[in-house]
Amino acid sequence: MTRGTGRFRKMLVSVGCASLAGAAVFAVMALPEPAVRLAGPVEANMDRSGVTHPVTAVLLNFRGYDTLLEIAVLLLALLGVAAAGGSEKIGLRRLPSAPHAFLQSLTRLMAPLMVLAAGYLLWAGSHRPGGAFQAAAVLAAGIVLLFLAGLLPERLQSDRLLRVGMVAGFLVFLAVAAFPLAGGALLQYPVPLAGALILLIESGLTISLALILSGLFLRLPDEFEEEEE
Amino acid sequence: MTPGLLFALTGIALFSSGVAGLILQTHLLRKIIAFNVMGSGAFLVLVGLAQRSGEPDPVSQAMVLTGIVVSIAATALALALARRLLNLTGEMRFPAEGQDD
Amino acid sequence: MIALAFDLLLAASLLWAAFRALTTLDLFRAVVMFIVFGLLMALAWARLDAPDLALAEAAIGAGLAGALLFDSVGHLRARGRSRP
Amino acid sequence: MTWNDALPLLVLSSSLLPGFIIFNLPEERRGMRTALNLAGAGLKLVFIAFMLWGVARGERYEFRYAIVPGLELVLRADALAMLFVTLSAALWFLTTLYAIGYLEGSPHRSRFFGFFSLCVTATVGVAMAGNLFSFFFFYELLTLSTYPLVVHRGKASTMKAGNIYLAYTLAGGAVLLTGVVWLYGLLGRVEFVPGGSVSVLGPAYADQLRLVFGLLVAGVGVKAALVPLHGWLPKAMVAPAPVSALLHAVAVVKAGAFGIVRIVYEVYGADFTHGLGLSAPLAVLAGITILWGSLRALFQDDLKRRLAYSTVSQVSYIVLGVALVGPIGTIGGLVHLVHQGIMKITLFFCAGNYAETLGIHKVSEMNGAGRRMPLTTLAFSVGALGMMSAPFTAGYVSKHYLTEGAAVAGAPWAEWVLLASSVLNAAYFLPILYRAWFKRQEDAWPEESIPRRGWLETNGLLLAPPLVSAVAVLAAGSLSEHPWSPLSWAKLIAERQYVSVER
Amino acid sequence: MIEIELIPLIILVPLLWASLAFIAGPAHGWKLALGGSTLQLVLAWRLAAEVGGGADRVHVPGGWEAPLGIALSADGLAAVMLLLAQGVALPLAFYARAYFARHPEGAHTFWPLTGFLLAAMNALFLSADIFNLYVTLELVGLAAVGLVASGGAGSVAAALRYLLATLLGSGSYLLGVALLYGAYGTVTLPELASQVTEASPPVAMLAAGLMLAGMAVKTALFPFHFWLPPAHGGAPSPVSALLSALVIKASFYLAARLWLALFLPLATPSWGQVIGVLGAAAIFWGSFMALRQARLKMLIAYSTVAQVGYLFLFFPLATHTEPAAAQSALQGVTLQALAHGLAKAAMFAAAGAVILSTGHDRIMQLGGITAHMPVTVFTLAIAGVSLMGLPPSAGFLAKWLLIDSAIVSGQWWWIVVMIAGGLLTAAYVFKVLRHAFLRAEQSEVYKPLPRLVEWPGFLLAVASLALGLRAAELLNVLGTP
Repeated sequence: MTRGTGRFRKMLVSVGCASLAGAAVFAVMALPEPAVRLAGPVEANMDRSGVTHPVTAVLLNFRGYDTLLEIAVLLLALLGVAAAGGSEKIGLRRLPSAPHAFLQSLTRLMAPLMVLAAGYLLWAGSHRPGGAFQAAAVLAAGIVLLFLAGLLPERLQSDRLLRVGMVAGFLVFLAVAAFPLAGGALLQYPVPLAGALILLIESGLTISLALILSGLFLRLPDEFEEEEE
Repeated sequence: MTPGLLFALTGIALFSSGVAGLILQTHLLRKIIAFNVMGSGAFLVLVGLAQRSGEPDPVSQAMVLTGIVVSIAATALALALARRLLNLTGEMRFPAEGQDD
Repeated sequence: MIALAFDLLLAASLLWAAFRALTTLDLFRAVVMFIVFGLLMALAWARLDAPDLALAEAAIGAGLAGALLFDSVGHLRARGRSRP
Repeated sequence: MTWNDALPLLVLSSSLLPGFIIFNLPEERRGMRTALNLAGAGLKLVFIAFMLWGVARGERYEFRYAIVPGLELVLRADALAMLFVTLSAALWFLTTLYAIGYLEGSPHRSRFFGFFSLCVTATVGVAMAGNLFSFFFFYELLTLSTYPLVVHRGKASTMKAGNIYLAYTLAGGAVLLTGVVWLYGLLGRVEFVPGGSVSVLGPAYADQLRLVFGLLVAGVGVKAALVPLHGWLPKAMVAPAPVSALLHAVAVVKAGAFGIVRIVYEVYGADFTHGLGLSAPLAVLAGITILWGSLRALFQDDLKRRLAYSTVSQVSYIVLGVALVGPIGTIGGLVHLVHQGIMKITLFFCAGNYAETLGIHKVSEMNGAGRRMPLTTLAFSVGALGMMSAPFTAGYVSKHYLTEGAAVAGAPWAEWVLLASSVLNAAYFLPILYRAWFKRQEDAWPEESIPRRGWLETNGLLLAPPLVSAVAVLAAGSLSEHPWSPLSWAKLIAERQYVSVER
Repeated sequence: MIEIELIPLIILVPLLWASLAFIAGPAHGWKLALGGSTLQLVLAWRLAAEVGGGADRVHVPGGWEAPLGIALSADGLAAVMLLLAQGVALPLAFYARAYFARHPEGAHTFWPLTGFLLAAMNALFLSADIFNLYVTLELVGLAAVGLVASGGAGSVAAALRYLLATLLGSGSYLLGVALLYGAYGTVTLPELASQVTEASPPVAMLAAGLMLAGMAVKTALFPFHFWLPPAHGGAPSPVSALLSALVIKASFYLAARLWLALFLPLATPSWGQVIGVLGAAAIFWGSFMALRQARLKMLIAYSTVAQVGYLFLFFPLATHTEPAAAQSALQGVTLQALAHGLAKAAMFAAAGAVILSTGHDRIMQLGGITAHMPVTVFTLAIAGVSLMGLPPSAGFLAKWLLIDSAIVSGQWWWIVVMIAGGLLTAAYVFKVLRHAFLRAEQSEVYKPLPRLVEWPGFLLAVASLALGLRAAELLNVLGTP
C-alpha cells in the first residue's frame, strides 16, 4: 500500500501470495478429521433455542453475542461514513435524480411487494432460510428505489428520526440481552419466551438494518458538497 | 472430493489473489474489490472445511453470515473515504507518501 | 459425477470472475465482473447447502456492494467529465 | 514506622517538598521562595545533625519500601552515607545563599530553584542509598534534575553543552543499569554492606564479576570524570556559577566518586576487588586522570575551565585512595571527598564573584583583582593553597594520608603521581594568585556591574559563602584531630570497613 | 451485597452510552461519555480486585457452554488491560470535552465512536473465542478508522490507508480462524489449547503464522508500520491519544494471548528470535524517524512505532525460556504496555494543548513555552522520562524487568537493543525539551487555555510515574503466565 516500487515489489508480493496459497492447499489436503463437531450440539439444543431453523438458532441464540457486536459494526460503518463526509447530518444528502415517470410507476408497483417480501423473509427466518439480514437488505433496496424515484416521504429524512430508527433495533437487542443478567447470563432467554424474544429482536433489527444499509448507500460523499482544497 | 473441500481450495486461491490485489492495485476501487474477493475466499474456506465431510454445519454458516455483514460495512466505509478523497484530490489513488501527514 | 463436474465448473468460473474483476482495465467492466462473482458465490453457497448465505450473498454481497460500486464508478465518470 | 525509619525520608523530603512548592510559585514571589529554600536547607541540617549524633552512637536509621517484590528502595544512614550527606547538605545551604544573590532579577527563578532542590534531593538519595538499585534510582534522578540547571540560560551555546552533558551521563547511566541488573540477576539482591556481598558467588563467577565491575565503574566513572570519560565536565562550564559549584563540589562528580567508593567497599569488598586484580587497574586509571587533568588545567586561560580540569584531577584523588587497598589510603580517599568539596566550592564561589562583580572570566584579566576584591581573593587563595596541599589546609591532610597509603600499599609510583600533581597544581594556581595580589591593574575591568560599598567589595550574599567555606578549609586542615572533624569520621568508616573484612 | 456480573456489564455499558450518544449528538454526548467511562472504571477496578483475589472470572452468554456457545473470561492480563483502557479513557474524556469546545472539527462523531471503541476493546480483552475475537477486531478497527476520518480533509487518505491495512490484518486472522475451525471443529480458546500440540498438523502452524501476521499488521510492527504515523499524527489530538495509547495494545494483547494460550507448543525459539528482530528494527527505525520529524505530533507518532518494538521483545524473551525469565518478560511487557499507554496519551494530550494555544506544533518554534505552558512542558517531560525508561517511572520498571529477563535467559543481545533504544528515545525526547527550554521568540503568541486542556494529560503523565513507584498490586493481579 506504500507507493509502488515497481516490478520487484510486484514479483515479491505475487510469489508470497502464491506460496501462501500453496502452503494452505498442502495443509488443507493433510487435514485430519475434526475432534469436535458442533452440528451435533446444535441439533441437541434446537428444542431449547426457540426456533427450528439451525442457522437462526446459532445466529440469535447460541452465538447471539456475535450478532449483537455485528450490529455495532454496522452502526460504526455508518458513523464512519458520516465522519468521512465531515458533516453533522446523518440523513440523506444527495439530491434525488429528476423523477422519472416510468421509474415512479415501477416503484409504486414494487415497493409494496418488497415490503411483503421482507416481512415474509423475516417471519420465515425462524424455521427456514431467511431472517433479519435478508429481509433488511430487501427493505433497504426498496428505500433506495423510492429515493431514486423521488418518492421517499419527507418524514423519513428528518435527522433525529433517522438516528432513532437506526439505533432502535440495536437498543432492543441490547435490552433483551441485558435483562436476563438479573438472574443468569447475558442473552440467556427463558426457554418458553425464546421464540418470541428472537422474533422481537429480528423485527427491530430488520427496520434498523434496512435504514442503516440504505443509509450507507445514500450517504456516500457526493460531487456537489465540496471542491478541491 | 466433496464440494466442501473443493470450494475450500477455491477459497484459498481467491483469498491469496485478493491479498495480492489489495496490496498491488493502486486504484482504490480495485483495492476495495480485492478486499471483497479476499473476504469471500476466507468465507469459503470457513464453511468449506467445516463441511468437507458432506453434512452442513450451521455454526460456520452463521459465522459467515456475520462475516458478510461485517465486510459490507467495511466496504461502505472504504468507498465513502475513497470518494471523499476523490472529491478532495480529484484522484481515486493515494497521494504520494508524505503528502497526507 | 455430474454434481462434481458442475462444482468444478463453478469453482473455475469463480476464479475467472475474480481474476477479471481484479484485472480488467475498464472499471465499469470490472464492477460488472465483481457482481457476476457475487452471484456465482451465491450459487456456491447453494451448492454448500447454505441457502441463508446464498440469499445474503445475492442481496448484500452482489446486490448492495454492487450498487455501491456502480454508484462510485458513475460518480468517478461524472467527475472525469466535469474535469477533463 | 518508627522515628528512626522515618528520619532518612524526612531528610529527603526537606528539599523535595520545598522544590515542588517552588515550581508552582510565580516569579515575583521572591520572599516566599527564599524562605522556602532556606527553611528546607536549614531543616535538613537539623535532621542531619541529629542523625550524625545517633550514628556515632551506633543507632540505625533505615527506610525500606518495596516497589515490587524483590526490588526495594532503601535509604540508610550509615557512617559512609553521613559523610556525604553532611557535606552536600552543608554546602547546599551555602550555595543556596549564593544562588539567591547570584540570580538577583534573572528570569525563570522558580524553575531554577525547583530543579535546584530536586538536584540536592537526588544527591542526598545517592548518599543514603542502601542498595545498588536505590543508588541507581537516585543517580539517574540526579542526571535528570541537573540538566535543566546546566541549560538554564537557554542560549544556543548552553544547549550544545547540555547535549554533551546528556550524551555522556545518559550513556553512562545505561551502562551502569546493565551492570546493576546483571548483578541483581546473579545475587537476587545487592545490599550495601561493609566488606561487600558478591564474594559469596565463588571463583566460578570471577570473569562475569570482572565484567560487571567494568560496567559499574564505567557507568559511575562518567560522572566521576575519569579520563577518558571526563569530556562533559569542562563543557558544562556554561552553567551559572552556583550550578558549577554544585556540580563540581557537591552533586554530580561526587556522586560518581561516591559510587566508586560504594562499589569497591560495600558491593565487591576491598580485598575481594584486590583478589580479582581490579584495584591495580583502577589505581592506574586514577593516576592517569590526576596527571592529565592537571596538565590540561595548566593551559586554560578561562578561569572556570581551569578550575574544571583541576576538578577532573582532584576527584581522582578519591578514586586513587579507594584503589590503594588498605586503611590509610581509604582514610585519605574518604577525607578528600569532603576536603575537595569545600576547597573547590570556595574557588567556584570566588570565580563567580569575579565574573559577576568585574566581568572577569579569564586568568589574563585578573591583574590587580586582589586590591579591588581583597576578601574574595583571600578566600580564593586559601582554596588554591589547599589544592596545592599546603600545610594548615584541608588539602594537606588528605594528601598526607594518600601518600602514606600509597607507601603502605607498596605503590611508590602513586606517591610520585601525587607529588607531580601538587607541583602542577602550584604551577597553575600560583600565577593566578600572583596576578591578583602583586600585578597592577592595567586597563579597566571588563564589565564592572557591582560597585564597591565601603568594605563590601560586592553583594554580601555573594561574599559570605566563599569566606565561610574558606574558613572551613582552614579548620579542616588545622583541627583535623578534633573528634567531629571529617578526618576522624573517615577513620571511623575505615575501621568499620576493615574490621568487618577481617571477621 | 448482591453479586453483579462485571464481565458483561463492562461491555454493555459503553455499547449503551455509545448508541445513546449517537442519538443525542455532540451537544449531550460528552455527559453520557463521562458518566459511562466513570462507571466502567469502577467496574474494571472491581474486576481487577476479584481477579487479584484469586480465581479467574468466566461468563457464558446465553448459558450455552462452549464449544457451542461463546465463553468470556477474565484472567490477570485481561484485567490489567481493562484497567488500562478505562484508566486512560476517563481523563481523555475530560480532555476531549475541553479540546472539542475549542476545536470542534470531528466532534460530531467522536463520542459514539469512542464509546463503541471502548466496548470493542473491552470485548476483545475478555473474549475466549477466536471467531468472536475476529468480530471484536473488526469493531476496534472500524471505530479507530472512523475516529481518524473525523480529522477532516487532512486525514482522509490516512484513514483509508489505515482501514485497508487493518482489513488486511483481520482478513489474514480470519483465514487462520477458518483453518483452525476446519482442523479442530471448535473456535473456543481453551478447547483449542488442549488440542494444539507439537504433533499438530501443518495447518495449525499455517494458522498461527496467518493470525500473528495479521496482528503484526494491526499493531504496526515494523515493516507494517507505514500506516501508523499519518493516522496517529493527523487525527485530532484526543483521537491520537486513544489510538496510540490503547488501540495498538489491543491487537498486541491478542497476539500475546494467542501465543501464550495456543501456539506456544508449536513455536520454536527461532520463531521468537525472528519476531524479536522485527521488534528491534521497529525500535531503531521508529526512533530514527522520530528524531527527523519537524512536527511534535508526528514525532510522537513515530515514537509509538518504536515503542511497539519493545512490546514484541516479549516473544523471544518468553518462548521456551526459564519460568523466571518468562515471568519477568510478561511482567515487563505488561508494564511497558501500561507505561507507554499512559505516557503516550499524556504526550498527545500535551501536543493538542500546544496546538490549541499556538495554532501549530512545529518543534522549532516551541521556544519560551516553559513560561506560558509550564504544565504542558512538565507533562511532556514526565511522559518522556517514562518512555526513556529512567527512574522513577513505570517505563523504568518495565525496562528493568525486561533486561532481567534477558539476563536470566542468557539473551544479552536484547539488552543491547533495549539500552540503545532507550538512548535513542532520550535523543528525540530531549530534542523537544531542548527547544522548549530555549529563550522565547517574540513572534509566538500563546492563547491562554482552560485547565481541563492541560491537566488531564498531566494527570496521565504523573500516573505513568506513580506506577513506577507502586506496581506490586498490579503484578499481583497479573499473576503468572
